[in-house]
Amino acid sequence: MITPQKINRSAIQIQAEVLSNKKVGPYHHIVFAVDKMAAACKPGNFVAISVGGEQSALVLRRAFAIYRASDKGPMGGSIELVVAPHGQGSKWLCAQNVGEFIDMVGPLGTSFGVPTTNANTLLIGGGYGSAPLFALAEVLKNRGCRVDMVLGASTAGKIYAPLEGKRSVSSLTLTTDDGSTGIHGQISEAIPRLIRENATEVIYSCGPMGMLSAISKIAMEFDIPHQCAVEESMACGIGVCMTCVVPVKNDGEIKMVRSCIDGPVMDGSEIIWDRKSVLDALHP
Amino acid sequence: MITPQKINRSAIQIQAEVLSNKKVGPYHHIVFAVDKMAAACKPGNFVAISVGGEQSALVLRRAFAIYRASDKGPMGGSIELVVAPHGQGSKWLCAQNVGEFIDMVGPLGTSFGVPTTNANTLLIGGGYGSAPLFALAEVLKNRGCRVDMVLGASTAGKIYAPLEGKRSVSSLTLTTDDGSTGIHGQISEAIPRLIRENATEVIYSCGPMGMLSAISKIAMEFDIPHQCAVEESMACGIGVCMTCVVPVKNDGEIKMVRSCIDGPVMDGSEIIWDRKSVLDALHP
Amino acid sequence: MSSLDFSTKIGSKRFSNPIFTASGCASSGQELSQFFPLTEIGAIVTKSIMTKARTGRATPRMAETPSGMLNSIGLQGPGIDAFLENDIPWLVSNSAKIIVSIAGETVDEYGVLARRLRAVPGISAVEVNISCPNVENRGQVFACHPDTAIAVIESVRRNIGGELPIIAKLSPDVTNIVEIAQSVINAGVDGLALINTLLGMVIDTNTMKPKLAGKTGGLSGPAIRPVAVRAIYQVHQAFPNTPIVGMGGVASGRDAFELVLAGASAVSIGTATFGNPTAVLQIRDQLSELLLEKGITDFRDAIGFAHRGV
Amino acid sequence: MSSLDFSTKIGSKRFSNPIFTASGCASSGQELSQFFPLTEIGAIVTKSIMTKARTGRATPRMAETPSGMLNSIGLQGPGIDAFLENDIPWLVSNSAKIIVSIAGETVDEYGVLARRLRAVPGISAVEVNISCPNVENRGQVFACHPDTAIAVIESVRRNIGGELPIIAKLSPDVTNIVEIAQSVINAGVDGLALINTLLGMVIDTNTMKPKLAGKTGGLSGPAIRPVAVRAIYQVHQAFPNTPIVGMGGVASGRDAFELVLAGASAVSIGTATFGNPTAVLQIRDQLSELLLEKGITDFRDAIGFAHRGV
Ligand SMILES: Cc1cc2nc3c(=O)[nH]c(=O)nc-3n(C[C@H](O)[C@H](O)[C@H](O)COP(=O)(O)OP(=O)(O)OC[C@H]3O[C@@H](n4cnc5c(N)ncnc54)[C@H](O)[C@@H]3O)c2cc1C
Ligand SMILES: Cc1cc2nc3c(=O)[nH]c(=O)nc-3n(C[C@H](O)[C@H](O)[C@H](O)COP(=O)(O)OP(=O)(O)OC[C@H]3O[C@@H](n4cnc5c(N)ncnc54)[C@H](O)[C@@H]3O)c2cc1C
Ligand SMILES: Cc1cc2nc3c(=O)[nH]c(=O)nc-3n(C[C@H](O)[C@H](O)[C@H](O)COP(=O)(O)O)c2cc1C
Ligand SMILES: Cc1cc2nc3c(=O)[nH]c(=O)nc-3n(C[C@H](O)[C@H](O)[C@H](O)COP(=O)(O)O)c2cc1C
Ligand code: FES
Ligand code: FES
Repeated sequence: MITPQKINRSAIQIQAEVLSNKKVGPYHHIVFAVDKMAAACKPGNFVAISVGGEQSALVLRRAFAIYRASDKGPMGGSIELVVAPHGQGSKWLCAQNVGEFIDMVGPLGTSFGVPTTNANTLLIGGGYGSAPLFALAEVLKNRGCRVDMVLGASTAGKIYAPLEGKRSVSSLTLTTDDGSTGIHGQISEAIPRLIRENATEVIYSCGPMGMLSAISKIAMEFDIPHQCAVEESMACGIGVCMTCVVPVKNDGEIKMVRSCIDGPVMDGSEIIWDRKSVLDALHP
Repeated sequence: MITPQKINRSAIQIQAEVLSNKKVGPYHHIVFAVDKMAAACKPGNFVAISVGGEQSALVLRRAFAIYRASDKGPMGGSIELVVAPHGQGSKWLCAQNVGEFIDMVGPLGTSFGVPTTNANTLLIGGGYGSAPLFALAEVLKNRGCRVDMVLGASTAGKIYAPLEGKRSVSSLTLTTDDGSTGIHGQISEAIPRLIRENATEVIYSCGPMGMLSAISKIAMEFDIPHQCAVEESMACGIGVCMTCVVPVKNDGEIKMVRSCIDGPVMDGSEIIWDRKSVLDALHP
Repeated sequence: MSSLDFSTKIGSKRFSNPIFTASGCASSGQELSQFFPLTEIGAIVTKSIMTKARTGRATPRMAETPSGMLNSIGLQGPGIDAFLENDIPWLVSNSAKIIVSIAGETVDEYGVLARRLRAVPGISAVEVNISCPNVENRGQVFACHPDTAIAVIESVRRNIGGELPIIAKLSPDVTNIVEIAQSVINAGVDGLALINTLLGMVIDTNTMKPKLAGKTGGLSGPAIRPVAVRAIYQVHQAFPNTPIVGMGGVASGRDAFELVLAGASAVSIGTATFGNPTAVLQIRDQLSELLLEKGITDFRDAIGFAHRGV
Repeated sequence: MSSLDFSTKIGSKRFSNPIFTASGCASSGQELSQFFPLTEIGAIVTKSIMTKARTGRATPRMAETPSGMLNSIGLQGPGIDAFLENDIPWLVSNSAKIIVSIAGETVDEYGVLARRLRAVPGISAVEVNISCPNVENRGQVFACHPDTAIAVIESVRRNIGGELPIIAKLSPDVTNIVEIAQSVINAGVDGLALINTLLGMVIDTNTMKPKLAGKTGGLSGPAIRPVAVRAIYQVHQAFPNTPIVGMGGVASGRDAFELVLAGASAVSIGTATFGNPTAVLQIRDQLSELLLEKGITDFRDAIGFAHRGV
């Protein structure tokens, strides 16, 4: 449990200047000047961004996982995001030019827990879900951990795996649903073999909920800790609205915890992945 | 009356590129590439523009009087507007950069009627209301009319009177409420003298409703025709919503006519300017 | 690409496609015909007509609101005589499908209007507007109470004769819209129009007074779409066999599809036309594309789909 | 610049400024205190609390809509025991002004909650939420009918004792909100909170099913502001002496001013906080600036100003 005083204790609200905005495959890699905010960002944290401009009919912020943060650079502290132009908000963000100022709140949420010993780790990312894993890989590598990474997507072009990101990784496996690159099939099919081969001791994952659920099952079978970054629709991002909840086990009952405060990084074994059992419990 | 078939018969909907956008005093002078639309534009017509972009919470178009239209030029047909950054919509428009495309419908509404003989005309504009008068002055001049112009505003900086606009004018009088330039006082105070001095036979006006009302009274006293371009809040601009109505005399009764179709240029002597009498008649 | 049967039915009448104009948002069609032939749309629903010519409210009559607008036109119009003399013949000569919207100040006036329409050729349905919020007192909003709603519909039914479908247009500003729907269905309507505008107000913070001359006005536009979807869903759930003309904030084919999935057999476009004169056509085309993308080749299969299966 | 008396009163209680949080949009204050000290705002209105801990609805619990959002949280919360044990002491230790919102499934539960609050020090008022649309059946929306609304308020009044002001929070989803206001005023409330969310629905056109797990949800945000202004105006017109806590789509000082001019003695900020964690402070500052611009030096002179004069 996170104690009340600790809620988002380093979150601030800033006007962040767009320093760079580049299309990388189907994604946009966007760099923001965030000054002091950068120093507080940990792998797994996210930022919440106002979208649509002044006349906007979009009243809610959008959450984006922090891809990288560097607290010093030629422009001061900066953070980088990987954004998929999906609906109205993300398309607007991807269309912002260098020099525009963006209203940003962060860093928010929990970050990935890092093992105290030099464990063998497996990092699993789906689509833009790979974003927060590269910064994590670096931290793990510096701690002396072995870092294996597996990235999957529906098709080759949708795997986000920049060259510089691969530096911290001992092995990188790719999977695609259509077989256009790497292993043909769902990411979860490749995992058991990787766990065995690399003697994985901790799993970290980020991606669509279906993928996280499948990984959780495997982690359970292998009895390995699994930290996953979930993605639920968030209205506020700061813990006040209760829309972003994820069902977790609580003495045989269901407890809904806020993924923006008690997440996005959560213990995969605590989450109740089976939607039907949740619905049955809530509406008997 | 305008017969049904003639309603906005030359109006089209286009994506107009911003060719230039310059701040001129408190206004923005904006030029749009409008191709064939330009040829149909007459002095007094207006265009209706979508504002706020794709995520916009602003659902209604904004009307702008056409300042100038030229049907041939290096970029094909173009029109020019003079926009006061006032509220959300106009501020958005003033912030658009060269190269952006703007959704525009036009030309809309009635245009200024031009005398068949070479009459002495007085053109009266308040604030950005001077915009449509310069194109009118040119037409009148070409017809052999004498064109006197009087422009007023609260203060010197708010008078829109570009150099090239003055070419077609025999005399130009300025008035300001604060006396910062020209005659000190309201525009209407200066008019009787000008009518007498220039033997004015027709008055054209465009500006705030209060000013038009005052001019109408003077025109009535001098028994001179007065064509004024009114400005009522418009939801559709094309005659389907009935929000933009202006009360006119109709056999001793009140008739509400649409200023977007039967206006904006209307016969000043037909309009019922006294708001109280309208309210009394409508809500007895 | 497979082809789509885009036709729909309200009562006994067939319409070539389900996208209509909304009453009061397309006048009597002439102004829009400058932008496209009226035969392109399913039907034109005319501005609610009253027995006599009517001046309407003083200005200001409108205020923009976030993703919407308020209006208080107050049913300005030429009256039924001039309407039948000028507007209907023009629409007929332009081969438009016509739904005539009527509004009265009393139950009897609705009857009078219905009687005037019974012998008029070229009309496909009558929409009975019992839900205009822009009247002098709320008591005139007949759709606010089952008994007054029934009285109006019975008066129309008695007078209209024949098989002209009657559509009752309801207000969302009620505690229980299903109850009102129930009452007018019992009184014999062939369809429902959902929803009219919500009663709203804007105060001008400069003058510190209500912005509209009529103080309150009707709220329309995308802002109210979730209320429209909810109302249509509730009523279709209760009365799946009563066709609904849905409306309220539709500005795209996606939006129209949302209302159809909730239970609308046709969708009227109001405020969107103010922002875009060709909105009805664009929405029609986007909707047909969406249907085909979903593998739906008969429009009627989509009506109320959100109620079915898991 | 002259100074402003920004204080306001609800019943017997004074608040240093009229900008409050809205129930359910600020939890119990701890999360917002990361961004500013809670003493900066007039009061924190806590998320409606029930007798027992409550899991709330399944997800998805929200959908963005044009200039608004739908939510169906289903009153998730820790229950009154844990609330009194953890949240109230924390708020008191942070010197926050507290208005506790309560919600029950039955009339008796409201009474039980009121009794639990009567002896708790540090509370400034009780807001009785009888208008949450996110309940299993509409019958539970006590604010939909005068008799159920009265029953709840009487139960609270009987149990709360003392002089803790009672504020009844009403729903705009009724045919006649003035009638409901009348009934709870007769039952002895000290103030009204207007408005709760409107019942709405969004259908996901990809899945072709309702987007929210609970199907319907409550519509909030700027989209509904004209409905809030209208409701506040109507009720203040009828009962000028009953203080109103206004809310519904306020996102700027201008918006807050609009509700005050309509008749609100205080303004709660809900959805705007989701878009901007410091919205309440910005709105407070913008409002005080606007008041001074207008030459208003006593906030209370602005309340209901749109009703006065010409
Ligand atoms: C913790 C977290 C981290 C995220 N990280 C990234 C990232 O690194 N890169 C990235 O491209 N996107 C990320 N997202 C998704 C992002 O927040 C937006 O939801 C997504 O860009 C779609 O928003 P939109 O405005 O384009 O689409 P719309 O369809 O306009 O969105 C409508 C509403 O639905 C919500 N929504 C839609 N899709 C999703 C989704 N998949 N998950 C959650 N809410 C959704 C939106 O937030 C919004 O409130 C993340 C979401 C969360 C919760
Ligand atoms: C026929 C006509 C010609 C016009 N010509 C010009 C012009 O040449 N240059 C120019 O700067 N403006 C002109 N206007 C005013 C312009 O249409 C906008 O109303 C103005 O720019 C304010 O809009 P906004 O979005 O900035 O303000 P907002 O306050 O956001 O507007 C809100 C709503 O109120 C309406 N509104 C606000 N002020 C006015 C006003 N003075 N008159 C009518 N409606 C108003 C808006 O159209 C909009 O619907 C003209 C208006 C009309 C009707
Ligand atoms: C300016 C205006 C005038 C309207 N006039 C009428 C009318 O005369 N009769 C009627 O039944 N509805 C009238 N309506 C309501 C619309 O037909 C429609 O029900 C409502 O606007 C919701 O749809 P929308 O959001 O697409 O506009 C009017 C709406 C507007 C905006
Ligand atoms: C996510 C969410 C949760 C809410 N929970 C409650 C609640 O528990 N009790 C209550 O009385 N109102 C609740 N409301 C309603 C708000 O307090 C407020 O009345 C409404 O949202 C309108 O204000 P707004 O537009 O500023 O959000 C909730 C609103 C939202 C958006
Ligand atoms: S997004 Fe609001 S509580 Fe998590
Ligand atoms: S603006 Fe719609 S009729 Fe004139």
